[in-house]
Amino acid sequence: MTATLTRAVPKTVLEARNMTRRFGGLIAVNDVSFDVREGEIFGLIGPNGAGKTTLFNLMTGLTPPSSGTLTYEGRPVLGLAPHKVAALGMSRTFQNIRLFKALSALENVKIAQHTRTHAGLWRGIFGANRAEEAQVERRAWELLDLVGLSDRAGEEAGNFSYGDQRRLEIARALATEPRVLLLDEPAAGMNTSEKGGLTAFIREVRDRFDLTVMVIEHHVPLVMNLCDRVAVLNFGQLIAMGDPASVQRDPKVIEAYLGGE
Amino acid sequence: QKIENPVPIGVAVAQTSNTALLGQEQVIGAKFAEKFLNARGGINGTPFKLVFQDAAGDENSAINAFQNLITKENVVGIVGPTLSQQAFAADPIADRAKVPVLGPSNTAKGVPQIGNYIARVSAPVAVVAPNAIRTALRLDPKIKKVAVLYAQNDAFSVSETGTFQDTAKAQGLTLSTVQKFQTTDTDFTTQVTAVLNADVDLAIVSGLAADGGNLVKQLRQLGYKGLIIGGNGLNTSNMFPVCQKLCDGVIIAQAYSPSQPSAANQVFVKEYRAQYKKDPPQFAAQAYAGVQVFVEALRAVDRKKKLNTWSLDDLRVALNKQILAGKYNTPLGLISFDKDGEVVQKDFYVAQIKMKDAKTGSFVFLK
Amino acid sequence: MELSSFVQSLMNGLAIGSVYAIFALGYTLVFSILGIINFAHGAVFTLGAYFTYTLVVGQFENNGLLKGINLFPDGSPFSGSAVMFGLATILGACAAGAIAVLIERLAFRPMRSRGADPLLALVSSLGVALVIVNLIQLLVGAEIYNFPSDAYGEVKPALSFHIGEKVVIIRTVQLIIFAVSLVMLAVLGYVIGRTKVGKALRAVAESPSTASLLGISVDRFILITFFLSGFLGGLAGTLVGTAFGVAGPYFGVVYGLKGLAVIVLGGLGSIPGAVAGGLVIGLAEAFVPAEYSAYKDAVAFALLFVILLVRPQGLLGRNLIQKV
Amino acid sequence: MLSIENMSVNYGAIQAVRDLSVVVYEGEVVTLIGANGAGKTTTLRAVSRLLKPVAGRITFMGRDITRLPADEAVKLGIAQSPEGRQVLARQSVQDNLELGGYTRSNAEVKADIDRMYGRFPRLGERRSQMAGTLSGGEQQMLAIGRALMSRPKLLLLDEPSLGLAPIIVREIFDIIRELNAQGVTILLVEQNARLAMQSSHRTYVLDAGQLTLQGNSAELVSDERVLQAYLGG
Amino acid sequence: MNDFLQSYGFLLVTLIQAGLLGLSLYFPLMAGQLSLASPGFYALGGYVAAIMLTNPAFAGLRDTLGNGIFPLTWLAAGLLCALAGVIVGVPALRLRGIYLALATIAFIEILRVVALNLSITGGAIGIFGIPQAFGFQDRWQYLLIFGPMLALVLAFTYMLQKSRVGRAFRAIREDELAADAMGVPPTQYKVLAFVIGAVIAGIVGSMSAPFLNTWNAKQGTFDASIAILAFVLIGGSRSMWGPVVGGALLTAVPELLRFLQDWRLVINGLVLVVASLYLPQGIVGALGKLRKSPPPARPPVAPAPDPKGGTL
Ligand SMILES: Nc1ncnc2c1ncn2[C@@H]1O[C@H](COP(=O)(O)OP(=O)(O)OP(=O)(O)O)[C@@H](O)[C@H]1O
Ligand SMILES: Nc1ncnc2c1ncn2[C@@H]1O[C@H](COP(=O)(O)OP(=O)(O)OP(=O)(O)O)[C@@H](O)[C@H]1O
Ligand SMILES: [Mg+2]
Ligand SMILES: [Mg+2]
Repeated sequence: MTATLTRAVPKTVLEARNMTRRFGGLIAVNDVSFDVREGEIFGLIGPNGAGKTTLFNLMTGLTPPSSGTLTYEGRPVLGLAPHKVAALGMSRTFQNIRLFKALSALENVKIAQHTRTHAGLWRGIFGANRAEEAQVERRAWELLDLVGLSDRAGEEAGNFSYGDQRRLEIARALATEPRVLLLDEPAAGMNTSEKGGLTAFIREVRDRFDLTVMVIEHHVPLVMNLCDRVAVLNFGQLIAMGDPASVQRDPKVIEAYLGGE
Repeated sequence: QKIENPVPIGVAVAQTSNTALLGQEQVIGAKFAEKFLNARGGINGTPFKLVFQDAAGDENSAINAFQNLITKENVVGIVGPTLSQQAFAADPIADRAKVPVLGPSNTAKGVPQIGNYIARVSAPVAVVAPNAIRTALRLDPKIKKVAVLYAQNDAFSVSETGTFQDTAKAQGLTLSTVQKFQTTDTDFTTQVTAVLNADVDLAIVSGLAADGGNLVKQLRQLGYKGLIIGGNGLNTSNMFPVCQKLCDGVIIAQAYSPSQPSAANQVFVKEYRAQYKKDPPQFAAQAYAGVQVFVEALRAVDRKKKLNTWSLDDLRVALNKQILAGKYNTPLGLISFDKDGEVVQKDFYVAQIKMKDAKTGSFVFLK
Repeated sequence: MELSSFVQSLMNGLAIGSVYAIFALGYTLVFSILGIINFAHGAVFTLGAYFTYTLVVGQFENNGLLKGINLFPDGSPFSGSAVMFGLATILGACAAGAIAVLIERLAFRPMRSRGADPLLALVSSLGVALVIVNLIQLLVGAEIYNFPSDAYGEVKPALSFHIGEKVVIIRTVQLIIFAVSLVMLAVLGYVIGRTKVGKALRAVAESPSTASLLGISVDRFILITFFLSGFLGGLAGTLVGTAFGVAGPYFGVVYGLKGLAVIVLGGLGSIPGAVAGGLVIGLAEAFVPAEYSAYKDAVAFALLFVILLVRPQGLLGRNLIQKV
Repeated sequence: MLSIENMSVNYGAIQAVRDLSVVVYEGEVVTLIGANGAGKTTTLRAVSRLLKPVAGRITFMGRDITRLPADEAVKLGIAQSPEGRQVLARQSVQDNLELGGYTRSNAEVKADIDRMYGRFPRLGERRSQMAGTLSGGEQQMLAIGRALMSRPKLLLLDEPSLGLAPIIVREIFDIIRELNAQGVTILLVEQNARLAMQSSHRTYVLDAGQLTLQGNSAELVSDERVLQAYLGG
Repeated sequence: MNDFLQSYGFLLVTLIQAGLLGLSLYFPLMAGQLSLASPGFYALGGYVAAIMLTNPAFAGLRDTLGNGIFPLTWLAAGLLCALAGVIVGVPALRLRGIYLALATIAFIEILRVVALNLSITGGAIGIFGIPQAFGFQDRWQYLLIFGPMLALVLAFTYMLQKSRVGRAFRAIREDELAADAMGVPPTQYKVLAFVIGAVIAGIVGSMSAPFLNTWNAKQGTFDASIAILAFVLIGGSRSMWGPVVGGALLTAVPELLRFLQDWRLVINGLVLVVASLYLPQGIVGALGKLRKSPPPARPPVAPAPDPKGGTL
C-alpha cells in the first residue's frame, strides 16, 4: 500500500469493459468491467467457479471472449493470440501449474524470454547470437536466485514439489519481462509462514520490476495484507470492488465467499 | 582368386517380404536344378553349389544381397533378383563388377540393356500375351466385345495389359470396358458388375495369383459366362486354391508350360511332381532354367580350360561371353540370348485350366 | 448414377465397410485403454484366418517347416457344415485373442512398468508384427490358402436380383460379414456404452494410476481388452479369409493401414466412431467410379485428410476443451 | 490401524522419504505437516500403494500391505484424495463420482452421490460437465467427494483445502469432523497447519524426508518450533 | 580398405541415409509433432532428381550443366519439398498426436497412388537408368555426398538446439499452450520444424535416386514411415544422435543377421521388441543415463546474488 500512495496520480493500465464469456448455457464471466492502475496490486477473489481463472484466460488470450473489450495502455488485447499478449507485456502463472515439466528449471526460465530476444533460425545456426544468449543466461539465473531455486537450476521442473513448482512459475512469468503480472493462486500449497513471505516477495517484485500485479487468491489474510484494491466475483459477476477492508465487511461478500460466523 | 570347389553360383531372390510368394517358387526351382544337375555330373565332374541371399522385395535388400554374393561369397554368377525394379537397382552393381546375372523373372522393358553382363531367361510380356487372344478367338470365333482388367500397382500387369489391349484392337475386337484394381484388393464386386453390365464375351485379366484368382472366382460367382484369359501372372497353380472349381476353363498365356514336350522339361516335371504332387510353376521353371544356363555355360568354359585353373575375375568374364553364345535346352524349351542378353525363346504356350477337384487342377496345353 | 449401380455400390460398401469396422474396433479398444496403436493388430488379423484355416483344413502345402503336415487324415471335423464352420471361426478368433493377450504381456506390459515413451509401443508392436508375419512364412510358406468352397455348407454363394435391366448381386459372405459385424457392434456398444465396465475402461484409458486409486484393477481390464481386440481382429481375418482366401502372411497388412484410417476418421477410442469410420471409408471406396478405381486407395486417405481438417477429433471423437 | 515402519521411498536416485515411522490408530485424525518437498505427498502415495517403498513396512488393520497393488488397497478400505486433484478430465462429474464408488454396489452409490450433491451444491449444478473443464476449486471438491464415495475406513487427504474458498474450507473441515465421528480414520496433509491441527488428534512434522517432531496436536500447536516454521510466528 | 568399401560401401551409405531420414523425422518431433511424412518428401525429392536426370525435357539443361545438374537436383528437391511442406504442414499441424501422424500418412499414401498413376513418374515400374552422380563408379563413392550431408545436418541441428529457436521447439513439445502463453508462437515454429524435416528428407531423396539407380512408388511408403519412427525412438528421441545411431543400427541389423537365413526377419522383429522394452529412452538416452550430465554452470560473471533473494 505504501508504494502506491507515494506515486502521483497513477494512470490506468488496464481497462476492462463488459467482458463476457459463455460456456454453453453457463455464463462464466458476466459483463465484467474494471480498471487497473499502474503499479497497484489488484486482488481478485470469489467463490469457487466464480469465473476468476476464466477472466485471466480471457485477458491473456487463452480463451476467446464472447463479448467485451480490454485495453492495455490503450491497445486492444482481446482476440490476440496468447503469445501476442505476452509480447505486449502481460504474463501470468497458472492455477493448475503448467511448467515445461521435462525441462530443467533454467530452461523453463530461458524459454520465457522468447519475446524479448530476436535471434532467428540463421543467426542461431551461425552462432551470431552469442551476446543475446549470454544475456538470456544471465537473466535466467537472476530470476532463479530471486525465487530461491538457483541451486537446483538443472533439475527437471516436474520433479519439484508442488510449492517449488509455484515459485518456478512466478520466475518464468517474470522472464517474459511483463509490465502486468497475473498470478493465479500463487500461495496455494504454501504453509502459513511461507504465505507471509510471499506477501513481501510480491511487493518486492512489483517495485523492482515496476509491475502492475493482479492476484487471484483464496487465502484471505494474504489478500487483505497484500492488495491495494480487491474485486469480488460471484457467478461471473462483479459484486464488490474497493479497498480490502471495505470489501471484507461487505455483507454480499461475506455471504457468498467468506461465510458468516 | 581361385575358384572354390564346389563352384558357387549365387541366387538372390525374395525369400521374405510379400514378394516371397514368387521368390519361394524360385528357390524351389533353383534347388531342384542344383540337386538334379549335380546328380548328373555337375560341371564335367566338378560339383557346384547354390549360395542363397535373400533379396526380399525392396531395392536395398537386393543390392545388399548382390554385394554379398559378389564380394563375400565369390560366386561366378547370379540368378536374380525377383522384381524388375530391383533389377534396375542391383544389376548395375554386378555389371560394374563384371559378374554375369541371369534375371529369372524380370520382364520389364530395359532390363537386359542395363549392361553387358545382364541377361534374362524370362521372356518380356509383349511376346507372351498375344498368343492367348488368338487362341481364344480360335475357340470362339464369335467374340466381339472384350473387357480388360489389370492390377495397376503391379509393373508386370501394367505392361502386359498394354500388349493385351493392342492385340485385341488389332484383332478387330471392341474394348467395352477397362477396369483397374490393386494386387492387394480382395473385393472385386465393382469391377465384376461393370463387366457384367458391359455384356462382354471375353474378359482379359492381368494380375497376380491372389487378386487374379479372386477376380476370376467373383466373375464366375456373380454370373459371368464368357471366356476368361489370364495373363502370365496367373500362370501358377497358386491360383487354384483361390478360385477352386471356378478356375476351370481360364485360358492362360504362358512363358512356361509343364506340357512342353522336350525331354529336358519332361524329366523336370516328372521329378517335380514326384516331390510336390503338382506341376511345377513358371517361376520355378525359370529359376531352374537360370541355374541350368549357368551350369551348361560353365561346362563349356571348363572344356576349354579347366575351371580350377581360372582366376575368378577372368572366369566371370568368360562365363558371360559363353552364356550369350550358347543355346540351351531348358524346361522352357530351347532358349538362347541376343547380344543385349534378351532371351530368345522358341516356344510360347497357351493352356486352359482344368480343375480335377477343388484343389488340384492342371494347365492343359492348347496348341 | 443409375439406381442399380447405386444399390450395388451401397451393398458392396456396407459389406467391406463393416469388415473395416469390426477390424478397426480391435484397434480402437486397445487405443482407448492404453492410448497406443497396436501395429501387430494386422498380424493378429492374419493369424485369426490361419488359425481357422488350420481347424477347417489342417493341411499345408509345399513350403515352410509344416509342409506336408496333415492334422486330420480323415477329414477335418470342422469342415462341411455351416455350424461347425462357425465354431471353427469362433475358436480361431479366440486363439487370436489369446495371442493378443500374449503380445500385451510380452511386448507392452514390461514397457509400461518402465515408464517408456508411449510411442515406443509403436515400435515394439511393429517388431511383434514382423515376428508373426515371418514366423507364418517360416512355418507354412508364403502361398495362398483357401477355405474349401463348401465351408458354409450348402449356402448359396450369391443372391441376385434385377433393377430394371441391370443385375444387382450380393455375395452371401458379404451378408454374413455384415450380420456378424452388426451383432459384434451391438454387443460391444452395449457393454462399453451402458455398463460400469465401460466407464471403468475409460477411466483406465485416461489415467491408469488414478483408476487404480479408485479400486479398478488396471491389469485385468487391459487383459480383457486385448483379448477382445484380438478376438475381433481374428474374426475379421477369418471373415475376409473365407470371402477372398488367405493371401499369405502379408494378408493383414493392407487392413492394418486401412484400419488406422478408419479409427482416426471415426475418432480415436470411440466405438461408434470405428463403425462410422469403417462404413464411410467402405462406402467411399465402393462409390469411386470404375474409371477412377486406380485412385481408390487414395480416396480413403484423401477423405481422412479432409475430414480431419474440418473435425480435428474425427467424426465422432470427443473434443476435450482443455481447461487452464 | 495403519502403521508405517522405517519406510524409505526413492525417486530414482533421490531419496524423498527416509526411515519414516508413523502410526495411526483407529478412529484418529492425524496430521502430517512439513515444508515444500518434505515428503508428505510421497508418504501418502506410498500408503495408497501408488509408490513402492524401497525399505520398511506398511501394515493396515494388521495386514502387511507393502506389496499390495493400489486397487486392492481400495478394496481393503483405503481411499485417497490426491495432490493435484487427478480428476478424470474426460468424464463427467457424475461419472467421476460413480467411479469413486466402483468397489461398491450401484444402488448404494446412487444414494451417496445425491448426498454428495447436497454437500457440494456446486457439483450438483455441474453434474454432466466434463470434470476437466471445472474450475480448480470445483475439481478439488470433486476429488474429495470421489474419495468419500468408496466409504473408506482410512481416508488419505492431500491438501484438501487447496484452492478452495474459505466458506468451502470450513465445509471440508466439518466433513472431516463428521466422518471421524462416524468412525472413519483420517490421515491429513495440510498447509493450513493451524486449522489441521485444530481438527486432528495427533501431528507428525516432516522435514527433508525425515520425522522431526510428533505429538498431540493440541500441544504442538503452541510448540515454539512449529509456530516458527509453519504457523507464521 | 578398398575391398572393405567394395563390400560394405553400399551398406555404409544406407546407414547414413537412414540416419538422415531419422533426423528429418526428429525435427518435427523436437517441436512435439508426431509427423510421419518424411518418406513422402523423400519420395518426392527422389522423383524430382530422377526426372531431372532422365527426362528428355531436361536434356538441354543436363548438357549445359554437366555434373552441375546434381547439386541443382538437390536444390530443386529441397525447394519443392519446402513448398510442399508448407502446403501440407499449415493445415495438418492443427492436428495433434496420432491424428497428425495419420494425416501425414494420408499424405504419403495419396502421393504414392498419384505416382503410380502418372506417366512422368513411370507408373508402376518407375524411373530407371538414372545416371550416377558425378560419374561415380562405385556405390561407396556416395559416401562423399552423404557423409558431408550428414555432417552438415548434424551441425545445423546442434546449433539449432542451442539457439532460441531450439528452445521454442522444446517448449512447444512440452506444453504448447504454456509455450504460447510465454510468448512462443506455436504454429509458426511447428511449421518451421516440419518444413526443415521435409527439406532434409527431400534432399536425401534427391541424392538417393542416382544412388539406387532407379526410383519408384515403393520408395516412400507407410512401412518406411514406421521404420523411420523406429530409428528415432530406438536411437533416442531426445538427442540428435538418437536418430543417427538408431537409423544406422536398425538398418544394419537385418544385414548383419543374414547368416540366420530364414530366421533373419523373425529375429529382426525380436530385436525391435527387446530394444523397445529395455531401452525406454533409446540407446542414446540409456548412454546418457550412464554419464550424468553436470548441473548447469553459472555464467562466469555472476552478478552478486540479491541479498533479499531466496527469502521466499
Ligand atoms: N516424480 C518425482 N521425481 C523425482 N523427484 C520427486 C518426484 N516427486 C517428488 N520428488 C521430490 O521428492 C521430494 C518430496 O516430494 P513431495 O512431493 O513428497 O513433497 P511434499 O512434502 O508433498 O511437498 P509439497 O508441500 O510442496 O507438496 C521433493 O524433493 C521432490 O522434489
Ligand atoms: N471449458 C469450459 N466448459 C464449460 N464450463 C467451463 C469451462 N471452463 C470453465 N467453466 C466453468 O466456468 C466457471 C468458472 O470457472 P473458473 O475456472 O473461472 O473459476 P474460478 O473462479 O477460477 O474458480 P476457482 O477458485 O475454483 O479456481 C466454472 O463453473 C467452470 O465449471
Ligand atoms: Mg481458478
Ligand atoms: Mg545385357
